Amino acid sequence: SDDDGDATGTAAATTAATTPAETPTAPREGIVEFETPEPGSGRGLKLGFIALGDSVPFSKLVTDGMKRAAKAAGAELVVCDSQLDGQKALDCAKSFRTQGVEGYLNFQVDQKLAGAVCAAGPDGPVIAVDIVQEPCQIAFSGAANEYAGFIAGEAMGRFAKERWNCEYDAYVSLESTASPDASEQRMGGYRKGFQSVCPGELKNEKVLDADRTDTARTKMTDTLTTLPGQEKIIVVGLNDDGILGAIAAAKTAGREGDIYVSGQGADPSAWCGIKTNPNWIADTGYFPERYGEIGIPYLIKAVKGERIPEQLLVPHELVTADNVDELYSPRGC
Amino acid sequence: MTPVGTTGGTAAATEKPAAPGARAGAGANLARLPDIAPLVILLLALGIFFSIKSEFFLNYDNFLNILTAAAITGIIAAPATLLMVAGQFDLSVGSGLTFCGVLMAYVADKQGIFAGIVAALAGGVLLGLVNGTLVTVIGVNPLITTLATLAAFAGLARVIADGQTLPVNGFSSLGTSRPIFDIPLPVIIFAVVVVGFYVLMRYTVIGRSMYAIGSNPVAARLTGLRTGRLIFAGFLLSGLFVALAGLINVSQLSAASTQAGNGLELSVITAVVLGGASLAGGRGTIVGTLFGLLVIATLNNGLTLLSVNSFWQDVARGTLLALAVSFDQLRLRLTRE
Amino acid sequence: MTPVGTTGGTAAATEKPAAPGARAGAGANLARLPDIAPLVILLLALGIFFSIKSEFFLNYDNFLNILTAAAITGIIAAPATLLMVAGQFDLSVGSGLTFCGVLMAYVADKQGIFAGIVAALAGGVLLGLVNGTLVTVIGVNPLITTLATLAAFAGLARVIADGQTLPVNGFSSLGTSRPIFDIPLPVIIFAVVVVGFYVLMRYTVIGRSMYAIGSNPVAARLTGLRTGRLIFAGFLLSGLFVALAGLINVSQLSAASTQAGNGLELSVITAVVLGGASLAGGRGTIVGTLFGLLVIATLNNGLTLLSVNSFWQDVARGTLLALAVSFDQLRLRLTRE
Amino acid sequence: MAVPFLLQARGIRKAFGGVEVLHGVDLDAPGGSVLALLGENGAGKSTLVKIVAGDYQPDAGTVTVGGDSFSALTPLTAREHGIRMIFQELADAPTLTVAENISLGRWPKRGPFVRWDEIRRRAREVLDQLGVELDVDAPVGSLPVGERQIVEIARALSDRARCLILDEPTAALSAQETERLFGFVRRLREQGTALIYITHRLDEVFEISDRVAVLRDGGVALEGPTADFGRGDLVAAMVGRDIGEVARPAPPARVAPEPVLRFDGASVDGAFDDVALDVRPGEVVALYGKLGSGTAEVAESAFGLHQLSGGAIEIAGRSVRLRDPADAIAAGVGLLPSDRQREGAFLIRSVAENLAAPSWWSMRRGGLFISDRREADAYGRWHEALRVRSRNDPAQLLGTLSGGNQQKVLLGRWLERRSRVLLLIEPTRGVDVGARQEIYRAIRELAAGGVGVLVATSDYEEVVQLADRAVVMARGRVAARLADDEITTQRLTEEVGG
Ligand SMILES: Nc1ncnc2c1ncn2[C@@H]1O[C@H](COP(=O)(O)OP(=O)(O)OP(=O)(O)O)[C@@H](O)[C@H]1O
Ligand SMILES: Nc1ncnc2c1ncn2[C@@H]1O[C@H](COP(=O)(O)OP(=O)(O)OP(=O)(O)O)[C@@H](O)[C@H]1O
Ligand SMILES: [Mg+2]
Ligand SMILES: [Mg+2]
Repeated sequence: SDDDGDATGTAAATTAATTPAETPTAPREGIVEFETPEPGSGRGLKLGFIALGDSVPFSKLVTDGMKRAAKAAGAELVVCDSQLDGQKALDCAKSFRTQGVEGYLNFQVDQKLAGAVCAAGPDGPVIAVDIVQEPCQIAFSGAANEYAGFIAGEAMGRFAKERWNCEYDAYVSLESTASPDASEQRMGGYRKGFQSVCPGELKNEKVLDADRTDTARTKMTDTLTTLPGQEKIIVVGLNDDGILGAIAAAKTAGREGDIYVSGQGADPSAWCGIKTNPNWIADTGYFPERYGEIGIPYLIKAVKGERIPEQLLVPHELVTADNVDELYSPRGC
Repeated sequence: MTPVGTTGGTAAATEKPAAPGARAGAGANLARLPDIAPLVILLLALGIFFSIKSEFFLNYDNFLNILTAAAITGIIAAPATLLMVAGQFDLSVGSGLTFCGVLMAYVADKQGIFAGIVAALAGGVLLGLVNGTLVTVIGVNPLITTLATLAAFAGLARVIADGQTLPVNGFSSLGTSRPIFDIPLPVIIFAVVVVGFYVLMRYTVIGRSMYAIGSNPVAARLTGLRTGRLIFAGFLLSGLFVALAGLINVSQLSAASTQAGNGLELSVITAVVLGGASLAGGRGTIVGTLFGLLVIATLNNGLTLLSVNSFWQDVARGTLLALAVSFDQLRLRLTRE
Repeated sequence: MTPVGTTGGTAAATEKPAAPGARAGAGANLARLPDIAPLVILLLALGIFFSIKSEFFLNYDNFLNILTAAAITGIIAAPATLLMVAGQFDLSVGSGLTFCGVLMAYVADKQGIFAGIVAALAGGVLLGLVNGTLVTVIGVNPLITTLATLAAFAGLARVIADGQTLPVNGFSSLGTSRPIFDIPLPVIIFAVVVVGFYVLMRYTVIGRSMYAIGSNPVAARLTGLRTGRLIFAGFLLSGLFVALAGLINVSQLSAASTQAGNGLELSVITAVVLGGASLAGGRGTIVGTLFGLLVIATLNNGLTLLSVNSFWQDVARGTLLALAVSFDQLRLRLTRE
Repeated sequence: MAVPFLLQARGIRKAFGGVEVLHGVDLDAPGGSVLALLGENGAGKSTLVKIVAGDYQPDAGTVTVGGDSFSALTPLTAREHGIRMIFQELADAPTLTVAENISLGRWPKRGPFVRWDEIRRRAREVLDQLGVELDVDAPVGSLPVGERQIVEIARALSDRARCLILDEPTAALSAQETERLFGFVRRLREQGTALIYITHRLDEVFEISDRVAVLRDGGVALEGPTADFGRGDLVAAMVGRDIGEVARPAPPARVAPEPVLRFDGASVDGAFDDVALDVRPGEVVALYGKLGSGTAEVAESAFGLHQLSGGAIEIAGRSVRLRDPADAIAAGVGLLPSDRQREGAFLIRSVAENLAAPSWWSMRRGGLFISDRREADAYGRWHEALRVRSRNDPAQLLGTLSGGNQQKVLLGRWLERRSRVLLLIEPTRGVDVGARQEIYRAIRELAAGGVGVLVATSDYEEVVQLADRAVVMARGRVAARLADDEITTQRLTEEVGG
């Protein structure tokens, strides 16, 4: 029971996939620290990066971070945008082979297409970014989806408990059919985290296919109509874009105070909301701009023949009004 | 003599400008009402169906939801109808909306909201100028022209925003205020635009001229209409209203996303063509487009209210669209015989 | 007496079939070569530019990469050219590709690869039947028809796959084998399709009939051509080749994704129109479409080799498209005077 | 052929939008003879023959072709039964070549392949027989209307028709081309083909037909051997009254001395050279010449459609540079183009809009507004004056009017615009005898009101009946200037050259 029309997939957005062995109870396993690559460590190496689709803000931040890190390391980085299209990712992999790329990071949209992309790409180590790239990945880097969802869900649960003693009216989950795996892990993490504080069935749960701002706005507008008079609506989303849309819908309906939101990513577009909107309870920081500080140094190591860990997960942080200024620099709020 | 083939009814013929005896155009007063009749019936049928199925459908708020959802597409669909009547297209509306929104956010961040608004409008004018120049001065096919600007302006928008969603604060009233009867401002703007274009197309020289150009561009030139200028103006209008829609979108979301206009061109064309405009030019009305928009918005709204799975929503939308138009065709066929 | 308006050159006229003095059609043997000349020049210019800029461009492997990237779009663009020549469109190709791929994967999982292939082809035929029936039997506008099937079949594909990407094992040779000279099979298939459609459109009664229908459907009907049937056949062909492309896509990726065909319709139309086909029908050649495809694929490939940021790629693509066609128009204008 | 071919229509009825056009018409066209089908504009001639050719389905009645009876033919069954038709309006495929158009729909083939060599050979053959030189590989759309019409004729002649219908085939042909066409018609008649020939030119009727049928008020008003009737009989049957003999107009009452339009050694490359010519307010000047002699281009260049390569054009005493028609119209010039449907008509728009189009900018009120009412008034004025046969509904689509009536509406648009200079190219092509007189009368009245009229025509009768002065052109140059009594059929034919 979910909905939507344009599963255009553009915002497989702050996407991600299976982070095996990630359980809320042992959340920090496999998590590594960001590190600025050692200057010169990549000199003479030709590395590749298949970008998810730079039209997605999250992906663009990752791409830029990768470029920065490669430059700092002195490595040549060939970037190829797969534009959220498996077929294009395949073309990227072929082109890497033609260009003699020695190892690459792969942020290709669909983990089930990984086999073909792996086969077409050059020999050499592959590190998956946010989306599993079996069978050729030697390591997975990026989001710990379930964990990321869990910490925000838990924060939302604490809020609901303190404010209403868990007597909320509805639980709206903005998900994505375009990237089902990431969606399931992240939103599943939310549920578990929330239920770890407010146990039992979720009340009046609504699942919307709304991974883009505009779809989320339309869907949320209609959904609010089906929740007349309710003032304690929890809205959680697999990315901040959806949350922005939900807020816009509530604002247009004059019900801004009725929804309490939490998203994933802590994108720049969300900073002001987190800081100033009292109904924006918590977000999870993904630090896409710093992905390169994990991916590039480890890829360099791998190309040079060193062994690297199989899990290179991002140190997510819970972002709230209290710490948003420390973590980021919101302007003009 | 009457161009041959009136009774033909092979579809091939229906798109040709010369195909005569095809359904009456907007000019024929009496013929107009029946033209949108099937859309009205469809809309009523949808209304009844959804009212029975969902307690939330028949409700002032929900009615406003439907109109709000249609507003942005609608504001762009109005000049698009005018262009299609003149035998032109504008596929660049989606990326134009994105571009103008981003421009607004970018400039507003540095120079303030007002400068941002001016920048967005200038961006729309720029888009219109580029399209208009390519089509009327250079003579490039409008489809190619606007496919090219579709790509170029989407790219430019992303370059400006560096691919990010840009927040815009303190500019929410255009998109979210409800000045009278609790009606959101975008809906009021939409209504004004529809009325404006109704008058423009129906009662002004410009509107008439557009129909004439679309129905026979050579003849239009030979009756002294400045076809180039008028089409140019059509593209300018389109750009301007794209900018307006972009501003509303930014205001509603308090942010400018580089994805904002994705796929909008298809929604616009769907509404316009569903409303009875012909790709070959010379036919189409703003009222038809309005009903096209309403049918689509009602369908989306109702299916969401019923919590229909989004996959089935696509199937339902496609099937209904096909059925509605088929029904219309069959009706025409019957009444003609 | 010369038709008036010949010298006019207001763009408005250029798209109308009846516009006198418009450029010579594909049918004119001599006029044909110059028609694609600007595309050929553009392709050469791109080739030279990229060869200088990237050491990897001028290279057999890279050449094959370009052709492989063009293959799937190309296999669909061939029947699309035929349809456009007959004055028709098929916008449902993208979701058709997705649908056929998913059908293949779904059936193959239960009944084996062979059954899967049959299912995909049947899916393509079904799509063609639905489009063909709506357009030729019911008489619905082809744009609306295929917009409707675009939505419906995308939805159906997602329903069947339950929104998931379905893996397909043991079916990679169609997409990845390289039978001779290391040329990937899809490229060979693409070449065969191009040659086949070249012959079909140039030398067969069916091909010439399509030109006649697109050029003037009324005249075509009056000379006794079975316009309905021929257009129906065109849609069927389109469906069939969509299925073939879908199979290749599945084979290349060893999986069927519900996003596989997104936006394909625009790529196809861009290539066909860039290749010189007219939306009004009656003009267009498969050779033109081939060069349209190659220009786009080369541009994408070269820009990626140069690691140009994808936003600037969009800008470059749009600008180049506009420049190329403008240049062509200006050239025509000059040679005419 | 044991039984001679016979095409027979019985009790044909046809209505459009509730108005019955044919009330049960009977028609016989036996093999080996030419039947001339006459009638006023809108009498239903084209409708009747389109039913025979399978383009329209009749509401009642049967068509019997060589023994097989049909309640409705399709284009395909009609074709299979040997019926060929040359339509009043061009029905060609403009983007295809001349050769392909001539074989359109029945290209010679080997298996599924068309035989290009054979297509070209066939085309050259028919064109040779017709005595015209055309590039068989040129796209038809690039040819002038007259040549396109010839291609249409070539198509109908290129395979053995048992019944050939010609709907005003000579409207766009020169005298010479018409002669050749008649040669063909006679040859086909000898070969046993049944021919139906529709025309508004009565001399053609007497020259070519064996039998004649006149349609009026939805029925056959007169039918019989051509030899039994005189010109007056036919006219009377068509219009219901005698319209008298063709006469020269009275000399204009009042001609201003200053020309309103003046060509001063004007040239357009490839069209005409060094043309000098005056049109004064109050007079009608004919520009007479064969098709291709440059007469149309001269008129068109005064409408901004061709840029002069030499000389000058003056309007009302001022030298003007006309970049496009809008300039010309603003200067007070109106033009009735030669190819009505392609260059003049908005077929899918209403008759009122068609009539008002050039006047919209001066009809507007309060800025840009315009009302249906004012358009309808304008239509009302000229509908009457020009005797347009239609439903008298301003909202009727132009495309549903008969060809001749469309022409009247398009002429009316310049009358409404009150142009000071009217350029009329073949103004009565396809117009019936009665209406032709109406149009001439209207033109004379306009002139009398102070308008300068230039008529470019290839119809010498038109010159005789209409013009105060005539300029004869041949091969792009002025060959002679005639005034008043010098304008006779004989002089015109002489001056224009063999
Ligand atoms: N056919 C047309 N198409 C587009 N714009 C036009 C057209 N005719 C006029 N205009 C514009 O309208 C304005 C005024 O037109 P126009 O010169 O016809 O006015 P006018 O002098 O009042 O007309 P008239 O002399 O016919 O009464 C001009 O600026 C011109 O650009
Ligand atoms: N498709 C149509 N729809 C409506 N009315 C039509 C249509 N075709 C013809 N008519 C009407 O039928 C009548 C007869 O038209 P038709 O074309 O047969 O006349 P015609 O005798 O050929 O005239 P002309 O000499 O001008 O060619 C006209 O009044 C015309 O308006
Ligand atoms: Mg007629
Ligand atoms: Mg004026």
